[in-house]
Amino acid sequence: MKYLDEFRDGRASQSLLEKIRQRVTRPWVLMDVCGGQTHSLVRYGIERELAGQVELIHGPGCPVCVTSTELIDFAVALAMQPDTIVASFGDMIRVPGSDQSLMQARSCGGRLKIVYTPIDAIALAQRNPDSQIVFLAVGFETTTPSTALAVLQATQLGLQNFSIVPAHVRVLPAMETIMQLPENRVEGFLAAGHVCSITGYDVYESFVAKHRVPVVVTGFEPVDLLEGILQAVTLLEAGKAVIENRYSRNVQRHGNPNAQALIDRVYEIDDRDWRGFGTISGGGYRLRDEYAQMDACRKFARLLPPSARKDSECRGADVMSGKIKPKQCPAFGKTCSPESPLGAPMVSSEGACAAYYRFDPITIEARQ
Amino acid sequence: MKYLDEFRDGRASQSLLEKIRQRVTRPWVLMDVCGGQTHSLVRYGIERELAGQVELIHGPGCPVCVTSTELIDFAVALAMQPDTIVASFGDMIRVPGSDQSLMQARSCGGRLKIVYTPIDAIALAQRNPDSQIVFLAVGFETTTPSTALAVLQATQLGLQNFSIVPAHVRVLPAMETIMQLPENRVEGFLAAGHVCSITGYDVYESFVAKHRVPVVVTGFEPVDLLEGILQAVTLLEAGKAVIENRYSRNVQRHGNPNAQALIDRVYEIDDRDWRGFGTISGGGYRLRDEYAQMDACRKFARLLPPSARKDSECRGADVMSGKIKPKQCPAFGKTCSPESPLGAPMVSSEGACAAYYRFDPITIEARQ
Amino acid sequence: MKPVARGAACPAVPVSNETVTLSHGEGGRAMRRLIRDQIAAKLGRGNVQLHSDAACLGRITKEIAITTDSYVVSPLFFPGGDIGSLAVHGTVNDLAMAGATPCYLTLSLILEEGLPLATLGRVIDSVAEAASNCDVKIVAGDTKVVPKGAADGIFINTTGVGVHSTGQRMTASRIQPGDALLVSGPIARHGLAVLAARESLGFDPPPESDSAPLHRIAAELLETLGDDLRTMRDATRGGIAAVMHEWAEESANAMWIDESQLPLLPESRGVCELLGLDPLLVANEGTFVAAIAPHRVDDALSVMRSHSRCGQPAQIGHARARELSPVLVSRGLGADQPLDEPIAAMLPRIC
Amino acid sequence: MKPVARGAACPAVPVSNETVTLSHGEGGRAMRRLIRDQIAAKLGRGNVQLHSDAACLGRITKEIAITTDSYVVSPLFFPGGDIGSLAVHGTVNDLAMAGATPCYLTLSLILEEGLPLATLGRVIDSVAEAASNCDVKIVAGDTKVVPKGAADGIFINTTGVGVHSTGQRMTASRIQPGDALLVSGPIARHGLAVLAARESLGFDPPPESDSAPLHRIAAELLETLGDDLRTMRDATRGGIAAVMHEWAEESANAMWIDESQLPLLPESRGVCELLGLDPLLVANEGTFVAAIAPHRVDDALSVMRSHSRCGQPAQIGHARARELSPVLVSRGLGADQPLDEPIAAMLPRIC
Amino acid sequence: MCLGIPGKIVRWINHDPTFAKAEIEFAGVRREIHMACVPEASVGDYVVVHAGIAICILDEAEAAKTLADLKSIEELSDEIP
Amino acid sequence: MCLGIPGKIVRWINHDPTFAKAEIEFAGVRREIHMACVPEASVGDYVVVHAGIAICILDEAEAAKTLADLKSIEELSDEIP
Ligand code: SF4
Ligand code: SF4
Ligand SMILES: [Mg+2]
Ligand SMILES: [Mg+2]
Ligand SMILES: [Mg+2]
Ligand SMILES: [Mg+2]
Ligand SMILES: [Mg+2]
Ligand SMILES: [Mg+2]
Ligand SMILES: [Mg+2]
Ligand SMILES: [Mg+2]
Ligand SMILES: [Mg+2]
Ligand SMILES: [Mg+2]
Repeated sequence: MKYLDEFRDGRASQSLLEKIRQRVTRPWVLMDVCGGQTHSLVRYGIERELAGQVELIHGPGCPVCVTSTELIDFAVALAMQPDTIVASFGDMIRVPGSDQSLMQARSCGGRLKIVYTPIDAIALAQRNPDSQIVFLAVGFETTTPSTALAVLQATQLGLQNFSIVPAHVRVLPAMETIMQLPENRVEGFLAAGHVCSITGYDVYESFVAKHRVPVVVTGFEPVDLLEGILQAVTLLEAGKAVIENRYSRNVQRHGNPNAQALIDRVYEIDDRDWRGFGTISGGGYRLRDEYAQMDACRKFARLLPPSARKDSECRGADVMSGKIKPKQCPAFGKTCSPESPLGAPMVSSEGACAAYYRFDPITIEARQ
Repeated sequence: MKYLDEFRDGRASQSLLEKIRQRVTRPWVLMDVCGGQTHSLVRYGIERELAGQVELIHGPGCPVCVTSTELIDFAVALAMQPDTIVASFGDMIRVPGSDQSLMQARSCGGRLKIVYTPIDAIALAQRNPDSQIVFLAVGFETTTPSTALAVLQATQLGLQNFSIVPAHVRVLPAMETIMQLPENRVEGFLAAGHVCSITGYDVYESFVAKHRVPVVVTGFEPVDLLEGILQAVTLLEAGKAVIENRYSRNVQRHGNPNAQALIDRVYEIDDRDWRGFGTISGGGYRLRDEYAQMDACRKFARLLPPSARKDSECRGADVMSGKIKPKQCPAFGKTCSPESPLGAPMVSSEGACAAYYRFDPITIEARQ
Repeated sequence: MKPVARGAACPAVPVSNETVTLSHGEGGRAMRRLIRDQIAAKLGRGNVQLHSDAACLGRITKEIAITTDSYVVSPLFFPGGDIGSLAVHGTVNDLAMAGATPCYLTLSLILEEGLPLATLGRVIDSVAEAASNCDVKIVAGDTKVVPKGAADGIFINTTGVGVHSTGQRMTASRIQPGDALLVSGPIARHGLAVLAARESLGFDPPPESDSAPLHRIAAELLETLGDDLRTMRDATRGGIAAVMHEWAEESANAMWIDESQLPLLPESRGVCELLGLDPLLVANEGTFVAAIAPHRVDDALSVMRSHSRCGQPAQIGHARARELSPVLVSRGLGADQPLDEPIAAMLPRIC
Repeated sequence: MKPVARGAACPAVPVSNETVTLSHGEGGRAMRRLIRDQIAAKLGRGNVQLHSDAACLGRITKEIAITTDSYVVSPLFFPGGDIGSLAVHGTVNDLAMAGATPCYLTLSLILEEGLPLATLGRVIDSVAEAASNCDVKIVAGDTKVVPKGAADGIFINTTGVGVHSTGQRMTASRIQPGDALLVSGPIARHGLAVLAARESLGFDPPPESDSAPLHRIAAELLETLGDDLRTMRDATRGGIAAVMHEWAEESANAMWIDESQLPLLPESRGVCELLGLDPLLVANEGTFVAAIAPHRVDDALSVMRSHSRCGQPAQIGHARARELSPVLVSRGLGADQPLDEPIAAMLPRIC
Repeated sequence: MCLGIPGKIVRWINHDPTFAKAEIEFAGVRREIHMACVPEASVGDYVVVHAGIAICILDEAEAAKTLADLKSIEELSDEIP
Repeated sequence: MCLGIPGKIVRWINHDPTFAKAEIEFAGVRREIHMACVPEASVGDYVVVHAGIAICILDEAEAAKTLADLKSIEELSDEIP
């Protein structure tokens, strides 16, 4: 496929790997912020190839992983309501809440429909006029325009039986949180390419200025990732804390103004509880008051759980803030596996724990 | 089983048959009013045994058969409502409405629960607090106390999700209607034994006086039926138009006062549309206003069909009023069979058409 | 996921470890483990051949009989049996009734998402026990998982392979006028047990199924009676009435039944009367009808009596030359009455 | 009942004559007619033996293979096939992959109340056509009806009986390091076709299933390669990945796959990328993997190519001595990566 | 519509006017039956049960009388063949 | 959370601001994609699709530049073995 295959080319990747190795004079610590990047880094073995030269820490890059237990519990409660159908991306359905995941709720009779796009949930609402359709709107800025569009379409269509659980999160405040951890070791960031397609990268300017770390906008294919890493270590070796765009085919400095306008029309920035991190100031979006009737949290407020218990054994927060690697979690591969996850990072195909469980050879061999 | 087997005894039946044959000097026309009696008369071959001496006409004796198409359609509409479960005796579920029977509604996703007693529908309502349970309350006076009891229990339990479709019918006004048909040939009645267990038989006094026909209270087993027929022909031969009770083990002159009080507390007499007959004055019961909240016809009034179409080919009314025998209906055994009934009398196991279809040898042989 | 469920949402299905999930049907690790731990381990080594596409039965020198049945009973457990033992007995009995010795079964499961693994375990234990009682080996299997609401707990298909020890073919076409019709024990037990359990009809004692294997009694009858045993049939769905209609059609004779001779337990009688059911139409799962030469009635009844399972075997009628009705019942009054085939679902009724 | 439905309640299921009802499963007249008119008539005379408990296959002199599978696909019809042809191909293929010649099938149906008879008819027609294409006879059947909501339209079980023409046993334990791993055609087609049809994913052209019988190609491969054909497996649930894991376990070797060699139609590629699916994990129904002696790769590929169904056969890897990971994938960059077994249900995802 | 089956009262469960229940035996099996219409019935009595409630107490003396009458009819018919 | 796949615009279906859609080709298959965020895109353009909507137009000139740079790195690395 054009614009995919070229960026998976093995020979180009090898050259970039060599170039990175040549350039590095001491081990550097980089954080990737998007789970899609984590996935590729592990899947293609890039992390192992650079061991000793670039340590890759996987940030809170998976919106599935950071969605709060309360919201999962809320979605589960909605699914169990008669005449309510929860629509969700496939990614979310195995994420554990306090007691159940959406998939388990379905196995108890709850109603759940997996959709490819939030817009499909609109069609679902039209086909089921007697049911309430609630879309679980998770995702970074990349996904936010699609759910904003769904809200706008539902409004224009006058749908009374459609609403969303607004659970979108924003990347930059999370990076800010990471930098403020006392034990933070991150020296440079690979900024999430598709988030930047929406937001642009000028938004990182004050961040870079404040924390004096380089930020490189990076894509998702192995060649893209290696380009990003190469650029980051080049900047680090040169002692430069600037923003660079190494995903220029899909990212403009100011991002996509249409997408931004769409978000802005439907959502406003709000504080948000990140699973494992606690409340992050400006860490997410809420629906504007004029779309209150589309807000499942208001429409079905009585089902909102008072407060969810914390994950007891799961060290997902430590994993996502780079304090530990998944394999350092005592539960990893023992009581926690993709078949029976204790925490969200083991569920999502982007979650750092799941990525290690699937693609890390040592891990795979250990459980044979 | 005590009090059943004795009344199925072959030898006693043979003696009674002989006695009837001896007593008859010319053919007499008797009507049985309860479908249970029709069933036994055909099942045990009594009708054939008496051919030429006593002609047995099967009256509108099956409440299943006379329940109006509108009420079936209403029950179907209720079953198709989300969160509504229609509870019904097994007998009702295959009776055709305008478009569908309850069984067909279920096969389209409607919810239907078959119960042995109306009281079981109370338990169903308690187990399903989020669903509306609607009991389809059909039956003669025999069955009316059981549904009255259900209404009282639901009231005392404070159930908000229980109601009934009041569809009970009364036997005497139907007998009155039969007698007023210009083509009426009935010379004597076998009164329905279990109806009389409730109502007593003094209620027939003015009927007998007015129409000058004998009425014999009759049971359901072959011996009971033959006793009733013997008594009826004895009275006819003697030219006496009186009431006799040949089901004395289960019927008292004044009936069961507790059961009558139960009916009276919950229901009042009302006109009712009998399928195939039109409206019969005083032909049924309605719920008293104080139980209005238990009346599905008021609670779900919006679902009541405006008016149902008439059965086009079915000559059920003629069958039930004794004008024709089932086999004289052009549809009988051709386009109408228990597997694919055109009218209610072919569905119920008590319906006259079904009884002939199942037990009449000529009929069975014709379709091999 | 927490190992212990809290909250009230779904106490029956607390954690994914304890229920069947769609993942168990996806062909991966979860499925391999389910089959290994929950199925193969219980069925015993040497039974199911797990990882190949087909099992090899080697060479079989005798004539081969094959039969298949799916079991969809609800509830899964009922007094006197469960879907697991039923799936073994039903298929074993179909082979036995054809005069074959049951040898091998295949076992194919359709599981509904959310089924407790403990329930699956009980069912498989029951399959294993019944198969071992019947001396049949389970040689191949399959497991599918369907989404919640797309099945009813568990459906089981068993396909049975047996061998004919003698060349005798037991078809209903061999029935001749005058042949005696025998039933091996009290009728209507299975159908009533399942109906009462499913609809919670509250009978005490609850009616109990007659589910049982029939291969031993069938083999002994065949050996004792030889050609005088015309045919046998387990009277499952549709009960005795359905078998009589099939035999009438296949033999072109009439089947005549004396209602007063039908063996019926008192509790079955009570339930049938109360619910308005005709026991001739109610299913059996360990009770069969045999058509035999009339002079062998005593021999046949004594074989039936010697198998403890079969209390109250009885002659219930005989075959006749066909006039008009294919099946006739004497109800002790006047002429015989024709008996119609079962038509609709068996339901409690008040009419 | 009116012969024509009016009103809007349920346009799909207007009258009982046109849908399956519970009565069709009660063992009586409705059931006999359904089986006679809708099933036996379509399958052709001499196939299903309707009224006996078990069918007689006579004597079979060769070694016998048996396999069973239940088919629960939703939707029932999908581009490239339907549940009927699938139920024949799947079981025929399991026999073929074991090196056996498919001869007989049993056919057991579980029907959901309300199923249009026309749908049943289409499915049975498809079974009949596929069976005739595969030269297999359907010898025994069973039909159950379950209440609305207790099944998903139709479930089918087929159990297949075949014979081994040669004594050769094709087990994965015969795979040796160095053996070539071949795939018979483009992968992932069936799983994508069903997913796209079920979820109405709106692809144009809609992905098409590869459902097809494999007995002829399997027989020719076996004949051509003899002992050099180590084993074959149709890569159904869990796709190529599941087969590789099973073979690794059974042979105690490692399976190595070169991702760049996987044959994949462009449309499958597009769908997999868009939905985030790994084609190695997606089901096939007419595509298989073969392990063969390395010097016979060209012979094997030329047999595969000669069967028109198999566009794009390819060597996708080879067996290796096992070190740590049972299955390895080369993704063209640095060291080989381990390939995990399929875990969860295949779902469209955005992460 | 009047399937009514005689059964024998084994024990009273409760006498609440609306919720009255007793255990009734039918051949070899028992079931709880609603008794609101026959509050005066005693253990050992037969009642006729329809749709789960007892609709009347069976009058055993009347039954015996009917059966005796029957006997005489039978004897009569035996005499006149 | 950012599976974004490049596809080529085959034709516009409608240009309504909220309901804009185009047919996009991904390898051998096409799908309708929501276009509200890229109303200015033209047939033949590549867009990146995420969760059923196009999130940006792919800048083919930039892609070519990146690939050219890559080529030079590769050549460089070929020289220094
Ligand atoms: S391995 Fe499991 S328990 Fe440990 S951090 Fe990851 S998801 Fe949480
Ligand atoms: S045979 Fe059928 S159509 Fe004719 S009167 Fe009876 S129920 Fe109606
Ligand atoms: Mg719900
Ligand atoms: Mg309903
Ligand atoms: Mg069978
Ligand atoms: Mg069977
Ligand atoms: Mg059988
Ligand atoms: Mg299988
Ligand atoms: Mg198989
Ligand atoms: Mg298979
Ligand atoms: Mg296979
Ligand atoms: Mg069968």
